[in-house]
Amino acid sequence: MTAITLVAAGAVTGVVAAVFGAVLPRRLRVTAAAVLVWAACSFEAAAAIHVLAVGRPIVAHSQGLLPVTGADVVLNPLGALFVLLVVMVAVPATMHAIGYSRHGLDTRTAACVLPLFVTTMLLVPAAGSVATFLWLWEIMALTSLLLVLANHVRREAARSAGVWYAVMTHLGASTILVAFLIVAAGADGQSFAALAQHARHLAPGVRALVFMLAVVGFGSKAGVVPFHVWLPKAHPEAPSPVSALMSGSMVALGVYGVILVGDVLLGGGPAWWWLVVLGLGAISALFGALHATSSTDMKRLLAYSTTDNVGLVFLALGASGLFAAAGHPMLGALGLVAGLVLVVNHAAFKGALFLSAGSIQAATGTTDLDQLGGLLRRMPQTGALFMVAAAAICALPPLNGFIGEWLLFQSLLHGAAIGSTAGELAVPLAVAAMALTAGLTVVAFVKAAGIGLLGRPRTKSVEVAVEVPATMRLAVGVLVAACVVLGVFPMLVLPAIERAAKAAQPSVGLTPLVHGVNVQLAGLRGLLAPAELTLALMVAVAGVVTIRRVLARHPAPRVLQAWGSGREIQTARMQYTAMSFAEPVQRVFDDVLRPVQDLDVSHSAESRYFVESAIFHSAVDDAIERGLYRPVIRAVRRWGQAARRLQPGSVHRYLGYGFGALIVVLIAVAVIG
Amino acid sequence: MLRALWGPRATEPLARNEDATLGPSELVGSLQLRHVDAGSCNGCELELTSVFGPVYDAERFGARLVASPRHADGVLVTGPVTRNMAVPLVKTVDATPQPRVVIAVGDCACDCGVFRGGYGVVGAVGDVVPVDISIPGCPPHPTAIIEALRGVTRR
Amino acid sequence: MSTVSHLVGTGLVSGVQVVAVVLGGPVLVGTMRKVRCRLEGRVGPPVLQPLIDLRKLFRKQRMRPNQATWIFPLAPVVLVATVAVAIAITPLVTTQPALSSSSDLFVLVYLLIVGSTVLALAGMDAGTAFGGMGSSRAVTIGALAEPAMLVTILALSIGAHSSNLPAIVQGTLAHPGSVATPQRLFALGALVIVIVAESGRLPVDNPATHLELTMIHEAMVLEYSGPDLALVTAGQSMRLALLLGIFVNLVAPWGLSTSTQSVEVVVGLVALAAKVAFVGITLSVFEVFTAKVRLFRLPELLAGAFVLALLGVVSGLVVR
Amino acid sequence: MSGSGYSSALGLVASVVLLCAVATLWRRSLGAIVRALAVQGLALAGVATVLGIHHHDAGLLVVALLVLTAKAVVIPMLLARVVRGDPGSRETQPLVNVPTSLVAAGVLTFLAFAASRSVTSLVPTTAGRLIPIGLAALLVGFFTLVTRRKAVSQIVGVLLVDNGVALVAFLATAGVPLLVELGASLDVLLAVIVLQVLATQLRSKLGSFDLDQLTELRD
Repeated sequence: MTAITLVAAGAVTGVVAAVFGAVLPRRLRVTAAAVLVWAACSFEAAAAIHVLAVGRPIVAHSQGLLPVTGADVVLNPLGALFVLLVVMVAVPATMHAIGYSRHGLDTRTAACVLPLFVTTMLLVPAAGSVATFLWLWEIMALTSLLLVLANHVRREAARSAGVWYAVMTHLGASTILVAFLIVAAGADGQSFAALAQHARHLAPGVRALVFMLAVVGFGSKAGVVPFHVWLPKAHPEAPSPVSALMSGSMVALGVYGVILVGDVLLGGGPAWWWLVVLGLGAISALFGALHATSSTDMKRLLAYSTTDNVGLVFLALGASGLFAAAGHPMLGALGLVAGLVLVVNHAAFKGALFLSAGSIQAATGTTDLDQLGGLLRRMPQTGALFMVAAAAICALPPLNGFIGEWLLFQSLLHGAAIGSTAGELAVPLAVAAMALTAGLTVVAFVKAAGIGLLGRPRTKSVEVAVEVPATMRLAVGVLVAACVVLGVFPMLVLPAIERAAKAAQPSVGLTPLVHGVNVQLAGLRGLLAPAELTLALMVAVAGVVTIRRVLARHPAPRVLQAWGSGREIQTARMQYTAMSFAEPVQRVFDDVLRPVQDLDVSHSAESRYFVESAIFHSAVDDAIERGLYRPVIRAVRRWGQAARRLQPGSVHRYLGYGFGALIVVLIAVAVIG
Repeated sequence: MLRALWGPRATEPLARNEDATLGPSELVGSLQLRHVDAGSCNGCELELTSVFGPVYDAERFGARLVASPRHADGVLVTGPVTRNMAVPLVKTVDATPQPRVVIAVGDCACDCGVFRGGYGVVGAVGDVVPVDISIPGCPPHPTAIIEALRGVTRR
Repeated sequence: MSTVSHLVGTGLVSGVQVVAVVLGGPVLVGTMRKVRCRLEGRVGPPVLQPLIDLRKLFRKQRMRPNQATWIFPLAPVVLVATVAVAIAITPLVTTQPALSSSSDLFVLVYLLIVGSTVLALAGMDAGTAFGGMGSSRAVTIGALAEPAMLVTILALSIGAHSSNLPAIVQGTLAHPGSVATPQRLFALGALVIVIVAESGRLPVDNPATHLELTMIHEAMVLEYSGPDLALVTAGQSMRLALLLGIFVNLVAPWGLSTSTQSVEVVVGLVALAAKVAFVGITLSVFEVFTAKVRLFRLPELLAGAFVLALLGVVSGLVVR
Repeated sequence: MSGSGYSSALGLVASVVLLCAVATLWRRSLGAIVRALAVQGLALAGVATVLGIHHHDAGLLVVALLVLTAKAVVIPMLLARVVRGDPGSRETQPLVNVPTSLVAAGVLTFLAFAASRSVTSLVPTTAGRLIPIGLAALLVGFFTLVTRRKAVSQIVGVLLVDNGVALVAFLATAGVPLLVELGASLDVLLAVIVLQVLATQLRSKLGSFDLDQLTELRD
């Protein structure tokens, strides 16, 4: 059975899954759809692995499949990597969906659309022509929109989130369309290969325009500042498996789009393009991290941290292009590899985090950190998995996040002295942004884990929470296992990632990494031995535990109430809240976050020196949304009002408009002629 | 500055009477203390301050004040135990890991002193928690307190 | 030298380093306390007091708050273990410790971050008010210190074209002049501030405070007792000693052994002890004359460190 | 002296000049700010000395001596007297808070580096490559002048700019026209004296010398 049939089989299975999801009774539909999605995923994964193994792309064309243009399939190693990434998230997410289904996923629509969403995401990287790509892209956008709206009946917020997402994603899609059309205009045929051929002869200005349009369009899908506004609205409202899919894989496809246009179609560009990308990335990373630290809803926090991670990826892409433009293709390749590693890592731990947030929601009915607490005792496995995933996103060794940060830092470090002023100035600032982002990420996730999972439960519903069904735990466990494996044995996947990077930048002769057990930069001094490091850490932990056991006179601890400075009672309300935990960061960065705080104190009747009750409220809303989007929306509203005045409904007025238009046209003709 | 490092010190040398050995053997050489004011008139507090001040400098004998009873080996209790402080005192002593010593500082702590029979007074420290070492005096002289502490640290 | 014997040698040296720092860290802290007391005109506790305290703590009862989870007993272990690994792979007495190929400044920094992160989680595990307060402050300061730290690493690494610490140190040994370059001096200036912030010394954090509201590190560990507390304090002192060790070997790597021969290792040990002691005494003298900075003045301090590091990078680009 | 020694020494003193400029943004107490200025003058004299020794140029050494007396001794002493006038005076509320100013200083340094790339290519000498540092010191000084409120710190800002100019001049043309430099220092000296008188009078009138209070003199 040839590779292309695998791709086709995957697609067909996906559609079948959708049909089953639509027709089967409520009890079965999600499970059946999920199982079929796994089948589809395994088909596509097989095709992708084949491509990565042989290194040659799968190419096929079917006239009948799409009207007019026909469908082109070109699955090159780069696309294959992203297919595998989608598979890595989709399988656990659908597995989690089985247990999660009663939270809005077992409706006919949802059960039908979810498989379609996954299938389109599996196929987007395999699209070989503009038409095919845009078709799939649009279906992906539509299906994801429907899934975001899954709970719109119960939740008002879901509706507004849906509107925001719809607008952003379609603005993005239209810019992408324009970008492609500009290139396709003079090209023979609309396959990406033809476009790449033609793009070489385009004028620099046009190329730049195309690239910037693509960055805006795909950036809006990837959630880069200032196009990130839909993430913190959509993710909290969408069902958690959908959030995991959107944040883990759909966002990654936005990155894929940037690489596709920037490297594959346009074949790189001048330094300033990449400085723009790098700047966008740095700003997104910082902005996302800052808002993640000050969000009090777990899924909102995760959404902002998605912006932060994507920002780091863009930072890596920008650095890569910068170094390539400065005449260091090896460093460019290294940067690209770092970027791709960051994408893969993000898919692993962000998927795990969103899914475990979903488990917590299923168990307690909320994701508001200030209502959670003490969950690690009540949901030990989910809690432990969340802890590991949080450690991974904090880039703590020996987990996968650390590998990504290390590669990024190495590529920046060796790019620091490339001799181009732009690079030499950009690199230190990039390192600073990366570092501050990493630090703030630690704050955000120590908050999420500490407030949400540790300490005392803050509400009754949390107190009685119990562990979720095995499938949901297994789903999270798979992704967490991926985090660990990618962290300890990164060379299992790094060669494949290198091959993908090579497909994007074919000009690079050698590979940036020396193959072996350790992560070693080729031709540069930089080596990381994650396996040895892990071993050393394990030995050290074992050693310390034995030392404690041997030296301690009383090994068994005495369990008693926490030390409350001799207080008679201690309640959960005495604990730090998510808001108070983030307060120092908020105060340091209040110029950026601008928290809205108000304190109303009601004094007692007898004397104003006695306080009856004091209510403190603090909220951090998105400065970019407030400053950039709200005014636009208001303006549009005003235009709408103005336009209404033109339509009083009198026939004569309308005829008058027509007449006026005719006169104008005639004058224009007269002037031109 | 070098003069400050090697020059004369404000601390007075103190002779130790060797036969005074109090408290468990684990605490020899190192005694972390948590101070609880159970309702004192702050006379004893003043003496305690000077005990850990430069002149008497109990730190040179291995005694040190700490922030949490979890970190402490001994509880220094001053004053008679008032009603409000009874429970906190019990909790503090209970929160101090074994082996530990409870040291009653001053007459009030030993036997309520002038406050005996006061309406707000539960009783002496010994009536609320088991006391290992009592230091009489109103207030006790710093040397007396230090002698007791050295009895525990054997320094 | 055959690979096996080389492995054994490096392993042994790393063991020596770990033991030296485990025992030396408390002594360093004791020395710093002694100096402080002397400057205050008092006798002060003996230099070995911290070691005596540790011995006593191991003999005492362990206590665990009833709300706590497995994080609570795990945190001290992880803290000490990560610091120990960092010590083992750092060129403290020799330029060839075990795993020296991956003893990367970046790795070292993140190993230390692991310890502090787990400790911050443990601070919130008991569900008390002060624990959360300490954790919040600790992670905030960590986040603010990180840019300065990584840019410092960048400034130190550009010269050697690698962030591998042995490479940097050997470079310094080869060209002693490189210490006096402005880039190195700026970076080291930044590093001092970062070290003070990371090891919780004045003016960032007052390790001797008794008032919970002024605490940062202490507030996180209020719940620990007995052996666990011993591990936490040991971890803190090891961390301080390690950071100062890295610092002195970046400033003046002389005396550092370039092999794993026993004689050179002994020389290296003595040199390290002398250098670290000197820096530690200077630090504590400085501490006597400084007050703790308000929590919300800390950004100024750390921003200063950050700018120093940036200037280091720039002057590195200018002065070639 | 030897090439590498010369270049590193020159780089060192030059970067001390920049460091002092940054220190004026970092510290709040006016006394410390003035001390930073003094150290900067010292470093500037050091630059002149190093250049003089390297080029065996006695004139430069004389300039170094003059710079030392004017910028490292006389002017700081005058300013220190003004500060001593009201002890404990601090730059309490700068227009831009300290962390932001420090980050701004970093950015300004980068700007100077980027802007003077062309110049440095024109002057390929060791000294020429250090011009960015001088430019950065100048910019940071200007930033101090703009964002600080107290009269003293503004005077210091003026002097920082002057020192920056001097440093750039030294580095660009190893061996400045003596008179130019002297003239600059002298009129600044005059300015300082005038301002000191002003400041002293202001203090006697208004109690303190926060320049924003000058706006109240209108009516």
